[in-house]
Amino acid sequence: MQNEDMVNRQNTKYWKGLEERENSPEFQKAAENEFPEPLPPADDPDRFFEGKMSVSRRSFLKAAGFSVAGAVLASCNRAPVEKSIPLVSAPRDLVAGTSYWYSSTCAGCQAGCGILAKARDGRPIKIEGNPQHPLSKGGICAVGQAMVLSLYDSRRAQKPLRGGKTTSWQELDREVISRLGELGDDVYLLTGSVTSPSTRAVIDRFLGRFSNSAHVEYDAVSYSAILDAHEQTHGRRALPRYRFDRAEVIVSFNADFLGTWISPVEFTRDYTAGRDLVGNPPRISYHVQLEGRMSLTGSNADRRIRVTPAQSAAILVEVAKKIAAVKGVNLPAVQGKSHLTIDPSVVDDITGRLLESEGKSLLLCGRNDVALQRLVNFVNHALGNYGKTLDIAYPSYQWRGSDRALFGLLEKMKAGRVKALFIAGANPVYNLPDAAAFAEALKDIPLVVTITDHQNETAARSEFVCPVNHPLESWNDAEIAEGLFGMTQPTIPLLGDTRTVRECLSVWMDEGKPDREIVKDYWKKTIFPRWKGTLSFQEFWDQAVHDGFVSVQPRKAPVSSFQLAAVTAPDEDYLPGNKGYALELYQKIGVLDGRHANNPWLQELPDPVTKVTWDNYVSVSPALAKEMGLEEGNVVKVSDGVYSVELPVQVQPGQHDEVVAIAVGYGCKGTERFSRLGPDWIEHVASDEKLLPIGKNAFPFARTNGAVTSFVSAVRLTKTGASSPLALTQTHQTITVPENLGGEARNMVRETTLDDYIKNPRSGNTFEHPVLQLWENDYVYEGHHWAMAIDLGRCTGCSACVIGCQAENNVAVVGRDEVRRRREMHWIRIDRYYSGNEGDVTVMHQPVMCQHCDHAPCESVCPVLATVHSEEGINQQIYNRCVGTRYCANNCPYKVRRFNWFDYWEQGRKENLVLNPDITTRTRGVMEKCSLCVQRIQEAKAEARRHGVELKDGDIKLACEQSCPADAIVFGDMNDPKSRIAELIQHPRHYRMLEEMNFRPTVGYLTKVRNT
Amino acid sequence: MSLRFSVLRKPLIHGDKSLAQVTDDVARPLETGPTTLWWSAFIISVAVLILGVVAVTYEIMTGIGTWGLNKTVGWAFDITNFVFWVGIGHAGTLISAILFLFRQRWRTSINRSAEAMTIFAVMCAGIFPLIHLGRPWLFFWIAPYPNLRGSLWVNFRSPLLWDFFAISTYFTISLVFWYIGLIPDMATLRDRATTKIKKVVYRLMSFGWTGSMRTWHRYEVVYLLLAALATPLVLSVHSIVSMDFATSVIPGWHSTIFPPYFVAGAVFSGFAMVLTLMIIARKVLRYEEYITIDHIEKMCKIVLVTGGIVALSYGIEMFMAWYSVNEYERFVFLNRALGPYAWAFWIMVACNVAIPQLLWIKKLRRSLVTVFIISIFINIGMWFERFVIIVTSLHRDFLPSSWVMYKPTIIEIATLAGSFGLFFTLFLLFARFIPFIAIGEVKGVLNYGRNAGKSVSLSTKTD
Amino acid sequence: MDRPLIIGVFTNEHDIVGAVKETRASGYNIYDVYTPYAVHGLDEAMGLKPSRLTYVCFLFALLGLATAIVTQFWIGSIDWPLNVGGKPFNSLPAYLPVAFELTVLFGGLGVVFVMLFRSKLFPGKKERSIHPRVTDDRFVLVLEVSDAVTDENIVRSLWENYSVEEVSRMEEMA
Amino acid sequence: MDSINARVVAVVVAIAVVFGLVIFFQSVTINPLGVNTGYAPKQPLEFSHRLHSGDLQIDCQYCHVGAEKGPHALIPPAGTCMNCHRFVTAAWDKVKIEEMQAKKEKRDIRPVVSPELEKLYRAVGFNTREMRYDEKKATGKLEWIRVYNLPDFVYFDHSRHVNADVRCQVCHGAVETMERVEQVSDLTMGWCVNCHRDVSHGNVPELKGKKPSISCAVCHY
Repeated sequence: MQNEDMVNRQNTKYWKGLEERENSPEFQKAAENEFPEPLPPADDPDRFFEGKMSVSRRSFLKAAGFSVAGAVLASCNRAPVEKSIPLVSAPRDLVAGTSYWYSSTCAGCQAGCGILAKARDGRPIKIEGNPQHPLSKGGICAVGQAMVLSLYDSRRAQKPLRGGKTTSWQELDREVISRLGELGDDVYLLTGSVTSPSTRAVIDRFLGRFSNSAHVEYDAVSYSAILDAHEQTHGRRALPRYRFDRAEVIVSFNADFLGTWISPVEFTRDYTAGRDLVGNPPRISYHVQLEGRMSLTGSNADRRIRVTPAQSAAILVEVAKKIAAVKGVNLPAVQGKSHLTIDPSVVDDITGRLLESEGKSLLLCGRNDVALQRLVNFVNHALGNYGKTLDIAYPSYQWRGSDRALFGLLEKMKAGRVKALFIAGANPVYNLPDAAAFAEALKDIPLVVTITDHQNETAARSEFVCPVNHPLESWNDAEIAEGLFGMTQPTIPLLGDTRTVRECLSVWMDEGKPDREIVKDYWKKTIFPRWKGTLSFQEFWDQAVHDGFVSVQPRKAPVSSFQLAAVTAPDEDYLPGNKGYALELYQKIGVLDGRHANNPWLQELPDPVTKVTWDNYVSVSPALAKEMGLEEGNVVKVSDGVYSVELPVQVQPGQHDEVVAIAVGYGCKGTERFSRLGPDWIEHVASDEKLLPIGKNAFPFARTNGAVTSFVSAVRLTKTGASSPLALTQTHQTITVPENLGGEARNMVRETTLDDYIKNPRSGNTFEHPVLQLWENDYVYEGHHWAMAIDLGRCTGCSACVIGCQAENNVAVVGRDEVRRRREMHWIRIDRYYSGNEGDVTVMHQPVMCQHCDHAPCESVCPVLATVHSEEGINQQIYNRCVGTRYCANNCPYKVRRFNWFDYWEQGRKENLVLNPDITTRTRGVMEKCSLCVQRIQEAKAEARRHGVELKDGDIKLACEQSCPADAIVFGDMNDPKSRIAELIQHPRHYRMLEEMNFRPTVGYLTKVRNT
Repeated sequence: MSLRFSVLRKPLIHGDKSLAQVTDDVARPLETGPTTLWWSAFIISVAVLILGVVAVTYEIMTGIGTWGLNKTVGWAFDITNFVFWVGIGHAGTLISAILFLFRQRWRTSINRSAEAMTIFAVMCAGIFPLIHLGRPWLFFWIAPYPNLRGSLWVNFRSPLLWDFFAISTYFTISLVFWYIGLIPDMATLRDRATTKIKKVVYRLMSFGWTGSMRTWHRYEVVYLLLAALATPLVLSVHSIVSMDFATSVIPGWHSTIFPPYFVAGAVFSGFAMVLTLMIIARKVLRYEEYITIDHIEKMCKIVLVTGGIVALSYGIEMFMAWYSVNEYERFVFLNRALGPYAWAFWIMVACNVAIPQLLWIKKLRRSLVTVFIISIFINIGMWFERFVIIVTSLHRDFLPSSWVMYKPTIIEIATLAGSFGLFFTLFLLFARFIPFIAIGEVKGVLNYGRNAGKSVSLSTKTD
Repeated sequence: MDRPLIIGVFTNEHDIVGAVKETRASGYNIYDVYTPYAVHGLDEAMGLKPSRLTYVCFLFALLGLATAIVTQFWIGSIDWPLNVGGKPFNSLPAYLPVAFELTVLFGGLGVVFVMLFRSKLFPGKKERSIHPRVTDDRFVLVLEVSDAVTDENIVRSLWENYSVEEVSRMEEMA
Repeated sequence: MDSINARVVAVVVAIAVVFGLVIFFQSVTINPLGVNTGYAPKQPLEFSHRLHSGDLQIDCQYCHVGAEKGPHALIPPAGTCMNCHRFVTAAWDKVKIEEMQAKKEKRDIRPVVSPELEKLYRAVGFNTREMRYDEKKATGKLEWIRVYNLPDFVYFDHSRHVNADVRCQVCHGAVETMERVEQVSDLTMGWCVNCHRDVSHGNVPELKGKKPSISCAVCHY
């Protein structure tokens, strides 16, 4: 471990943990004072941010000289009397107004990426990736970064409920314990995948006290089939650990591994590590994606083949057959007639590529179908990929759900054989395929306890509701992969009257230990002994808390030899001949399976491919839209015969003509509060007149055969005649202008093929144009000259940077109606362009933020000097000087300036606690834009000066750069010849947008190279 | 002044007016009570003005978001209206200054009202840059004044700052020019005043004018100087307004042809508005003998000439876009003609290029109804010209990812309507309280083209 | 106004021009002429010298120009040079519009104010009415009673050639 | 008469317009004359900087901690006062007089507590009779009035200045001579910028060689 490096990093301070300080009376005092009064509960559905802060709380913040979110910009007529009430005794070692970093583990999904939480004056305000973490390696996705906002969600469950009424923990505990005592057995615990080993231990102890008890884990969007398939072919029910960095050929059937599949940050890091043309030696993998809808992963593929679910199954079968034939393996179960309905050369090509790179290839399938997954296992096995590009002997524990167990539990419930059901971290009433049956069965269970963060559908049907801590308030741990444990530490005292699952169960067992002690004890007993080091347990623990993870000796799991007999042909279901359209359910990158539906940052995050915010919708191919006479926004009814929803249509180039796609995770209870979100004015349009939740629930379209849940279904579409315009952030989809207006392609995005690139590194980037200069001498930047380069070859479009920037720079959420009016505020956007015909399209993702032109057109037009250049080449925007002519935005060729059309900020919202106090919140009527995180530059310079050292390349990481899982963004001083940025500027792939115009942007791009 | 050739010329003022008649005729509307027609027009105008005031108040209270603008189209109705009104405001000063320098004596019948129109139009125009600010209460930051910010000045490179100077100078000089012309007439009214209040007010406004020739002598020099100053000024104002666009980098805006193109357009639209107003006013105020059909025809000719320049500019813009081989420039013009806002472009072409060609026909030029209709079309067309330039250039610029559509909100439409309400309210008040025709100047040209046999006869003197 | 005045009222511009010429030719000093509009040729007939207001205007315009240019250069390069769009701190072309506008503004306002000052015109000034119809349709020639002109009758005959409507003597101005 | 009336009207109108404008600007903008130099509010207890900082020469940062490490120079927690005032309850001469008095009256020395310090003790719950903390009685409240207020759109970092060897007195004046602290700098942008300029130009001898920037984004972001 590089602890020294970490400690020495100038602008980050890692805390060993809160405990030392927590134990001091001063800190206890401070902690109590932090929230001296309970925040009022939220009950007004029309308002979304509402927890009003009491006066005493504000005074408290002022007390330590805290600037409360810098929210008030103007309108101080007479300077008000500012009072300061210092603490009676201040916490030691805490410098007000400076940031402290705590390492922890992300709980945005089960992938367990390492994070650093930046706490300022006692409250976490930013989450970043932990660069030391072996899996995520400093990357972090949009969801992970948005977790900090959900901490301050005013609608988060705060108090235990009984029958819908607030109760106390004592009463709830008493009642639950006595009821459990009466019921005796048939106690079940239903959870999502539990990655925390200490929690699992407590669960085991808890359930061990009852006969006929079981812990059922399921994931709403399930990976059960992969686990089941490995159980059958390798004798071990686990997820293999995929190593995309080692794969030279990647063949993915519907697996959106760069977007939402299993562990997208880890996979993006590894995937882009395998596609590095700047590194030495340069390398690039070959990636084929076969899919029906256009996924983020498909949009990055070197070759993308549009297939229906049935076709993809058929192709997979043919690939398996061919490889079996080449390898001389007899696969009787998959012999027989080919169901292939597309050009067989596809199969030959895939097979050929795979066989060329035996042991360095990777075949994936995103379908939750055991038979398909067994075929995948077979192919990977036959190619010798196990142990190389994927590993089942040292598996991953990120997802553990079992659909079979879930349906078993449902059967027991229906049969009345469940007396007590505890539901934690799951919302089955919302996300089960047969949720209605589950809800019905729930009624007959004598004791239902839900442990939840929000008053969701399931909680509404439970007698007891236990509010759960936010991960940033909790101690926790996670077993992410074999030998790798993540550590979660609290970064703020509890905001509500909440407990972790572990704590609840422990109390109900009457173990009476604080949560941290439970975790610590578990680590002492179970993990510390596996660690081959010389530290004492306390030192080991301290180091784990400090690092946020610990790697111990991995234990090789017993894996059986490959069970060829288990490999069978896929279900008939997938084979051609289905009627209607194939519906593919998928997760959007923001709200995932609905668990983040309460997070407005993620709701407003444009989908990386469709660029739609605040909605789910029916994606159809352009040909299908034409055939049905549909235009974008037209509402269609989608029905599978049992369940139907009405949703607007989104026309998706590159989608298969027989496939429609709907995202799950929408229509959740609680999201009604967003329907009127945004400035209220005369033409404001609510997302739904009846103030219904955002989007529609698509989980009921999932089907189950009792063993696994399938997220593919057959549906019919009917036009309704209604229309509901989508909130899009990009409406022109191509880099070419319309055919009747010239049809030429513009050169803002540049790409080339690998072959051309090898012949000429400047290929695709040869645009030359004489640049004319009106005046002789340019401004000379003597000190630093900040610049940025974005490698389009690495950028996958995952949008982590968008949220990173939003969190860092207090970017306002504007709501669906404002986005629909094209007024989103994101300082960084990711432009997505299609090229090719509408059917088979290739996709480019291009992050665009302020380009910080040295000849900035915006600057010369501002009448009041509200935007001028700094001595270090930054295009500064001075909010308090801006009068709001919007001339700069008009004159910006990149359209990166964002205007505050309304007052988007409201004082007194609990959510405002997430604001970065270093940055002002902009009032209405002023322009804003990317500042190159100038606060970070200033802070780094001050920090260097405080230590009397020179600023080094890499000391300053901008919010977008830091979060990028693909490491596509590089920032630095281009006056420093040894810096990475100076090197990249010299790279033959480097170009600048519109360079012929002589704007001299300091933000540049590197040509994308496709391996075709 | 060569009156002896005047037999070859037609009189400028019909009806063989005597000096006193002129005074009576012009003063009549001010001295009689307002007519029902005036009242109804006034009430409608004020109602529309109030609508506009409500809209603007709402906008300032709530935010610019109440307009249909977005991240790509940062200006639309606001600056369209601004340029439109500034354009309208060009005819008055042109008539009073340039035609004065060119010794076009027929200008005397219309210069007062045209100048008033200019001032009101510039007032309407000036409101838009003010209310289009995100923080209009800080508008004074655009003025360079010493301050406590280390003296943070303003950006003298910004065309908006030039605008600030140009518009305020233009307004000031126009107002002064107009008022200087008004002083003798105010004295006339003062001397005719029958009520005490009128007497007080007109005395206040007439600056103690006595008609002394010594004053007239200086007055004439100042008038000439102001005309000489206002002539380049009037050309500079719209040139500078055009630089808001021309100095930018946006294709469709960034064009060196803009200054003359805008000035011609401004004169074109200004005269159209003058025609619209005069055709009504001469009828309602019974000034047919002062604002004669010859006046109308002459103005039509100016409209024809400036319209021709405008049409030529459209053509040259298109040609240069093609000739430049600049893909962005070409695209913008194709997009104007064939893109989603093609309807606006074709309205513009129809109204500004096609319809005014009818004025080649003398019969139509001298037909009040046709001229009135054509002038309305030109007004509409010139509004759309600015809309086309602003919105179609912005809505699809360099990066296709940022392309958007713009749609006005009711607040914007109400604001536009309100500006017309303000304009007509002011104009109606002007027609009620201030001599519509420059009495002193008309008297000076009364003899022009008169028959030598008349009593107010020719002098044998030549000068 | 200490001395009494002799007033001749005419009804058209030719008469007044003629009368003025004649009166001056007869060696009388004309006190002033009052007309409803600026009668061309009358200033020459009265022998008024060309006004120096043109120079005033020029000086004011020059002042405006200098103010604008000096201010802009001083601000741009001395007081607070700022890097605006990478452009040179001083660029004359960018300064021209403001310079031009200030030239016109100073010139125009300056000359108007000087004219008003010289002519002693200001808002609300009480006018000295020589004849109630002088702002309507009468042209009034005014002589000061002096050694040469002691009586209105001296000039009456002179003026009757020009159809003088009325000749009177006024002790002092109203 | 008439013209006099007119003049009166004109004057009244002019005054009304000016007055209206003043009201307008006052109500919608930051007071353009919002310079609070000389602001010396009465504090909850009469703390004398002259005594502590001047006579006793206590370092500024003993109480106002954090100024060299972070953006804020904190108003000290009452605990900092108690470091000394646990022992020092009144002025030395007062204590001496009581001692003599007690000696004279042949009684036990009564604790002498200055009425100002009494406020401090109430806040922290310090029982002066027994000289120990009684935390239950702590009111915790000493509402100090901030003297130096900057608007939120300015980012000011004490540590950057302290580490650049700018003495506290440069901005805060001779606090060690002030009985009650008074704002001496006007805190306008011009004041900031001109100091930065002066230092850059080498006009401030003690800070020669430093080059503080006057780029906007040094303070505004």
